[in-house]
Amino acid sequence: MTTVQPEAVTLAATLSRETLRFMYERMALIRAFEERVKALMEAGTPFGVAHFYVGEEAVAVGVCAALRPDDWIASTHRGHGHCIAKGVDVRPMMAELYGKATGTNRGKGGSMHITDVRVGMLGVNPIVGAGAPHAVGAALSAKRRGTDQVAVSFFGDGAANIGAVHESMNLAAVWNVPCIFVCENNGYAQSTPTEYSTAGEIWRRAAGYGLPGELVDGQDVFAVYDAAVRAVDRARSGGGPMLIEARTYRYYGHSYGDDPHRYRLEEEERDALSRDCLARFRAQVVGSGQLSEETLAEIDARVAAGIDEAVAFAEAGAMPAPEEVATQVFA
Amino acid sequence: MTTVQPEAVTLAATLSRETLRFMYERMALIRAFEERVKALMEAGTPFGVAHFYVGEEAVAVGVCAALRPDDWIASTHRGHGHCIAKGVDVRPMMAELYGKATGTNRGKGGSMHITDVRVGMLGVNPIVGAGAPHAVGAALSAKRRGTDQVAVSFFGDGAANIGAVHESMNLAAVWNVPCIFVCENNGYAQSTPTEYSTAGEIWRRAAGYGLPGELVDGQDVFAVYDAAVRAVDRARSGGGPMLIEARTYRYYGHSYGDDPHRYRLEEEERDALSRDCLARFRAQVVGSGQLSEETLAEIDARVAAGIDEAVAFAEAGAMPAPEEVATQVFA
Amino acid sequence: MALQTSAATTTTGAAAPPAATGRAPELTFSAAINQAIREEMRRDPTIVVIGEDVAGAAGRAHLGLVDAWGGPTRSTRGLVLEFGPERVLDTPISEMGFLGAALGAAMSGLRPIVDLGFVDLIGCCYDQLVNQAAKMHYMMGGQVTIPLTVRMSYGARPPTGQTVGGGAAAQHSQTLYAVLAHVPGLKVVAPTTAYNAKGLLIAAIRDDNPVVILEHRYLGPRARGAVPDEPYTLPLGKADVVRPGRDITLCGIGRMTHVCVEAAERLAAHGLEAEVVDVLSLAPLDVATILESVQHTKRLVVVDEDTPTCSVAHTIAARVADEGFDLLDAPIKTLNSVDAPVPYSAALEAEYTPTPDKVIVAVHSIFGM
Amino acid sequence: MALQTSAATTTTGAAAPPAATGRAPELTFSAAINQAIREEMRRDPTIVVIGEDVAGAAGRAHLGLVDAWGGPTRSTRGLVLEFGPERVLDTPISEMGFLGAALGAAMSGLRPIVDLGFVDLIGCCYDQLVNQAAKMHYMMGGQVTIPLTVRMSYGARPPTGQTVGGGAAAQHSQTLYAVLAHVPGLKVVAPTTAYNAKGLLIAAIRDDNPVVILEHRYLGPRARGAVPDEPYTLPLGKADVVRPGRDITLCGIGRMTHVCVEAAERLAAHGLEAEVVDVLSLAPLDVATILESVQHTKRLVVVDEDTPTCSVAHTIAARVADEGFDLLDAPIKTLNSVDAPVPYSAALEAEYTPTPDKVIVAVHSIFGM
Ligand SMILES: Cc1ncc(C[n+]2csc(CCOP(=O)(O)OP(=O)(O)O)c2C)c(N)n1
Ligand SMILES: Cc1ncc(C[n+]2csc(CCOP(=O)(O)OP(=O)(O)O)c2C)c(N)n1
Ligand SMILES: [Mg+2]
Ligand SMILES: [Mg+2]
Repeated sequence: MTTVQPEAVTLAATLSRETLRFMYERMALIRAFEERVKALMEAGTPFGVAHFYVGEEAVAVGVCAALRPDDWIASTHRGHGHCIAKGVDVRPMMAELYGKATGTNRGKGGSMHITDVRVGMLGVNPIVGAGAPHAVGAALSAKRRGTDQVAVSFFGDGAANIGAVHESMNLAAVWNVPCIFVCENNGYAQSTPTEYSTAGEIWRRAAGYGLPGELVDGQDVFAVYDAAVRAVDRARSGGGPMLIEARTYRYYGHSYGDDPHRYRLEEEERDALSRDCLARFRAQVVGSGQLSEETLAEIDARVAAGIDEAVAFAEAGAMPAPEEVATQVFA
Repeated sequence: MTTVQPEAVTLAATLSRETLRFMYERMALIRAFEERVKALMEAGTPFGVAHFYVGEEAVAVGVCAALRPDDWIASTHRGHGHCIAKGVDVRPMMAELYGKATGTNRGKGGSMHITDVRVGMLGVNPIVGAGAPHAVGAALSAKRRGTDQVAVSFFGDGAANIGAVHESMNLAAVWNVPCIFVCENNGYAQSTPTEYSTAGEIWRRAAGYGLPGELVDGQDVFAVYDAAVRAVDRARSGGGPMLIEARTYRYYGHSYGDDPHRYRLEEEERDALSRDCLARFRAQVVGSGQLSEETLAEIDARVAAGIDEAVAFAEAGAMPAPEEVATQVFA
Repeated sequence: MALQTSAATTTTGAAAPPAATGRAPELTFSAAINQAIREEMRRDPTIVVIGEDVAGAAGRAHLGLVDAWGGPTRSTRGLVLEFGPERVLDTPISEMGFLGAALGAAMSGLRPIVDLGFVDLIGCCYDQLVNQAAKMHYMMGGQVTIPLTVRMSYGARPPTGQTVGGGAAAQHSQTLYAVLAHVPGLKVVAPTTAYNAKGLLIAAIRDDNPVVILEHRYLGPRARGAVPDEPYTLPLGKADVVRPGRDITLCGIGRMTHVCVEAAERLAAHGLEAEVVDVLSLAPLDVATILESVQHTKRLVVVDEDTPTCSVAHTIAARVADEGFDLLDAPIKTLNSVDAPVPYSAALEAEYTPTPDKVIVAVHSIFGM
Repeated sequence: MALQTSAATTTTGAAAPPAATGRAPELTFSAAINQAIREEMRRDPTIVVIGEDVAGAAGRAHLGLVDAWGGPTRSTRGLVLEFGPERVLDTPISEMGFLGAALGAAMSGLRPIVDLGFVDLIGCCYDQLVNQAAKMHYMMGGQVTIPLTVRMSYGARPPTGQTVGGGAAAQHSQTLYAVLAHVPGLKVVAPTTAYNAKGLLIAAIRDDNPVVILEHRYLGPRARGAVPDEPYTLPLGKADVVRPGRDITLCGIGRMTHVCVEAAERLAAHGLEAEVVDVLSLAPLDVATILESVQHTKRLVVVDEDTPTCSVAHTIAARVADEGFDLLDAPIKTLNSVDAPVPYSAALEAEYTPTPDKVIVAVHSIFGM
């Protein structure tokens, strides 16, 4: 039941300008958000632990472009990209990093716990693999309540080795719930190369659960989108779960402060950069005449303004009152 | 890298009489031990929780016949068969069920924890899947200490769905340690049929870890032995782990007192009985003239005497002194 | 023996439902659990039951095989016949997966009841309980509620008088409630009678927080008592004075409450009137009711089936040694199970848990007897 | 601030090695851990180190990439260079798998040291710790020993004075030692200085039982002190009086010992002499040393970074409220972190853990000040 990567589709040509603009804007927003966070940290802003998604934008955006606002996603520790792709407002996101009461989580969660259930974002989750069962549960909820929502579990190549992810795939298959598993294989779990930690290929594990598995180029938003659309259609119409492995790359270290050159070669990084998702997108849509340079520049400007606004919003917010340390333990 | 069940081998013809006698005696001993335990329980002997292996004897014996005394096995909750196949003395085993100080575990463990490390038996283990990592660790120990011991992890079809087993297979593959995974697929986890709980086929999961997987008829001790010999040879010579799925059947309920007719049909049971491992063995070796009816009868008599002796040994033993409740918490 | 005595006690004692006297049918603890779930599932279509073999024979209805198991304590038996396999969901053996899925479902519109079988199995899903379910509401700044109920059986056997054989041993007899009660964000209750089992379980189901219900595996089939047919709730977070007394307070948790009641009855025969407080809610802990009792008894013994270090008994003692120090006339005694794994052998298991005898010895030591 | 003071204290205080005065080099806590492992690995070829990225860049030596990480606290950095990847074993992200494998290896001839990274991750391998490693020796009737050491970092940040930002939040800042100390069969220690970190870790490695070493993630890189070059052990199961005093006993656990020392110094400036006991071993617990101290101080405050319910602080209080009741002149105070998950925001995290100020308030309340 497994299929290898489908022949390249010239999907871009069939997409509406609206979809293309959405893809570009969301990818650009993720990158701009994180570049700003990184710059702020470099300038000494004492944000807590943060993991950057830069380089992997096409995965989150390709998948979320195939979802409806009322669909669910469950994320990983590297969650900014998933949040933005699913539509979380960058202002309270930024405020959350500042630990402000105006943050998505009232400052209680930080980068590793950003959540916005109103847009179907069930939580950034820094316990590796822990989000996968949540997506299965959300999919079960959709099925049981008779809606046609679907749920997506994002997880890393490292997470593919933890029991919770394996149990989740089997459980989703057994219950036949509309859950799509998206493995973001960026080649590393911290400093551990995927080829060391993961015996066998991840997408092939789907066969063990009787599920279709598919490998896509995670640097190509169209390839991701194409696979996601098919998986979502299938799940939404009762066809059950599937696994997509997207090969991608993180440009920076595992988390802020980590030097990746201790475990990977610069030529590998250069190679990944040469397949940058934003650059490829730009070249493709401008080349085909679907979006103009001006349109992209407009979007870039809007994105930059949005980030400025997010920082201003975050800085203007108040820190939570000290008493809040003990509130909301119970509902 | 996965292979389906190899063409039937006429392996029996090539085996020494000693091996054949070993196989028969161990299978018969397992069955006699459990039939006696069952009879004792029916007569009111208040043993604690016990899970019967009757029907599955060919798996434990086929595998353990391929092992050396200094090889390791890690067992499940359904462990009597593994213990006896690996050479644990039935006298202290029986005494353990009686809760006597003369038991394998000084009465502290009972059926669900029988252990005898002197014969490489690392423990019956009633937390589903928990023994699998122990086998990986024993295999790591062998590799690190430079011995050529191997380790076997027995686990059930139900256990195939728990994370610990999946993590163990991947870890064994990554470390390339001499660990053999033997899934005893008896069709059920408690009352849950395998076809419900296990999406996909278990032996095919090996491919996801880059391991060979093989399906064998677990009612045929020769088929099991054949696969085990090849797996053990491979592991012993540094070839790494593999997965064997043995299709088998438990004749009784999940544990003493469970009525299996609530979840399975009598015709299915009759069908399994028609492939009984002991009857098949007998027919085959007598038919081929390798062992005579007399030899088998002799073995049967020795087995029966051994069980009588085990009961006598157990009954003669003293209960542990009350103080022992608090001893051996720390070494 | 403790149980027979105390089962009778709880039918007629302070814990019995005032409304139910004489009229409510007698049920076992397990049957009361079953009734609570059934009634709530009728009321609220978002309730689902999740666990291994909670129905049984999954996928075999076409062969006439259905309702084969009913969970490890058989307390979900029959539910699948009324509510179908879409609401009584059998799972593969994947505790981390299905508990996490129940949590995900609780975040997105369902109200799941998970049957974990044995408290011993929290080892296989502790992350989803401790790091996920318990923390979600706080960590997400209040955006989500977690209406999740998790049922677990716990406990070793009381002394059986057996001269051979044994019980369920180290991995299927634990109490372990300390490692649940420790966690901020989890409510943890240990009902003691059929009556309060039903009332606390319904309260747990309706609560918007994760609630763990610990059901003693020995009480389940044996503790019987009057249980009104209609749904009712008992407050989470409240202890119960099940026997009044002036001389000493005995604080019991779970099955130990029955042990305390038996000890109290035997002490009464010798003129010593012990008040028995049934802790019921381990988190939050109702220290006020305990302090109130100590205020007039001035003496306290806490009896807990869990092992001692970092136990609920120690927390009760510590709270009273701080907030109630000036009330006390004597050292606070805590009685726990032996600080060891649960042994298999009947001879050893008999020594393992606190008994009425041991409670009486502790009480006597306080009175210098 | 607490730390700077106490780092100084521990270099010169009672916890410093008598033999080492003036001569032993100064190391950080993490460097002392590294040295302990290195020296033991030289001595005993059966010792292996197991964990995620304990070496780093696994399998890339041929590219000149090796020793890329050194574990989550960098305390295994460099070991792979000396001992190679056969003894410093990187693992996939599979806590249940590799902790269980370490246990299996411990049962069959190796002496593994597992680096779990964060105590928060016990949720992913609790079964192998609680049901397996802790119980093996007992459950198997003494046939096996389990020479297994498991290292974990724990703890939230002390107040930083930050006006924005935050820390590592609810799932990477926990203390959780209660849920380890609770379990019979596990030894649990929380070193507080570079000196005792090395001595306790070597003792743990040589011990034939599973031992959990809890390393405060804030002390690791910051607590510095004299550490003799040669291997030495400190006894598991012993507390340490790190500051003598006559008026009150402050019992500290882990980083809280430093908080107690700072509080004691500030109290001394006002004429109140607090004795500080560093608990060090959470299981087994050295109640004798605490009782000895209370015998002359008659007052006790226990300070614990873990959340209160079922905490080690409560166990200490309960033991003293029983065994030392007659010694006491005042209620026993326990100070824990807030009974909530660890918040991210610096503004909230500052309120979360006990501080010297809070200790002083508790002491004052005892003296009616
Ligand atoms: C269960 C668990 N184990 C270990 C960690 C520490 N850790 C955090 S992120 C990470 C690497 C995750 O790798 P991967 O899944 O590939 O995601 P990526 O970081 O590459 O996006 C590790 C080991 C953790 N947070 N949770
Ligand atoms: C982790 C865990 N989950 C659940 C149980 C309860 N339980 C004991 S045996 C069993 C079924 C095991 O099925 P399988 O692995 O197929 O082995 P079999 O009993 O068929 O030999 C279950 C669910 C347990 N002991 N441990
Ligand atoms: Mg990765
Ligand atoms: Mg089975």
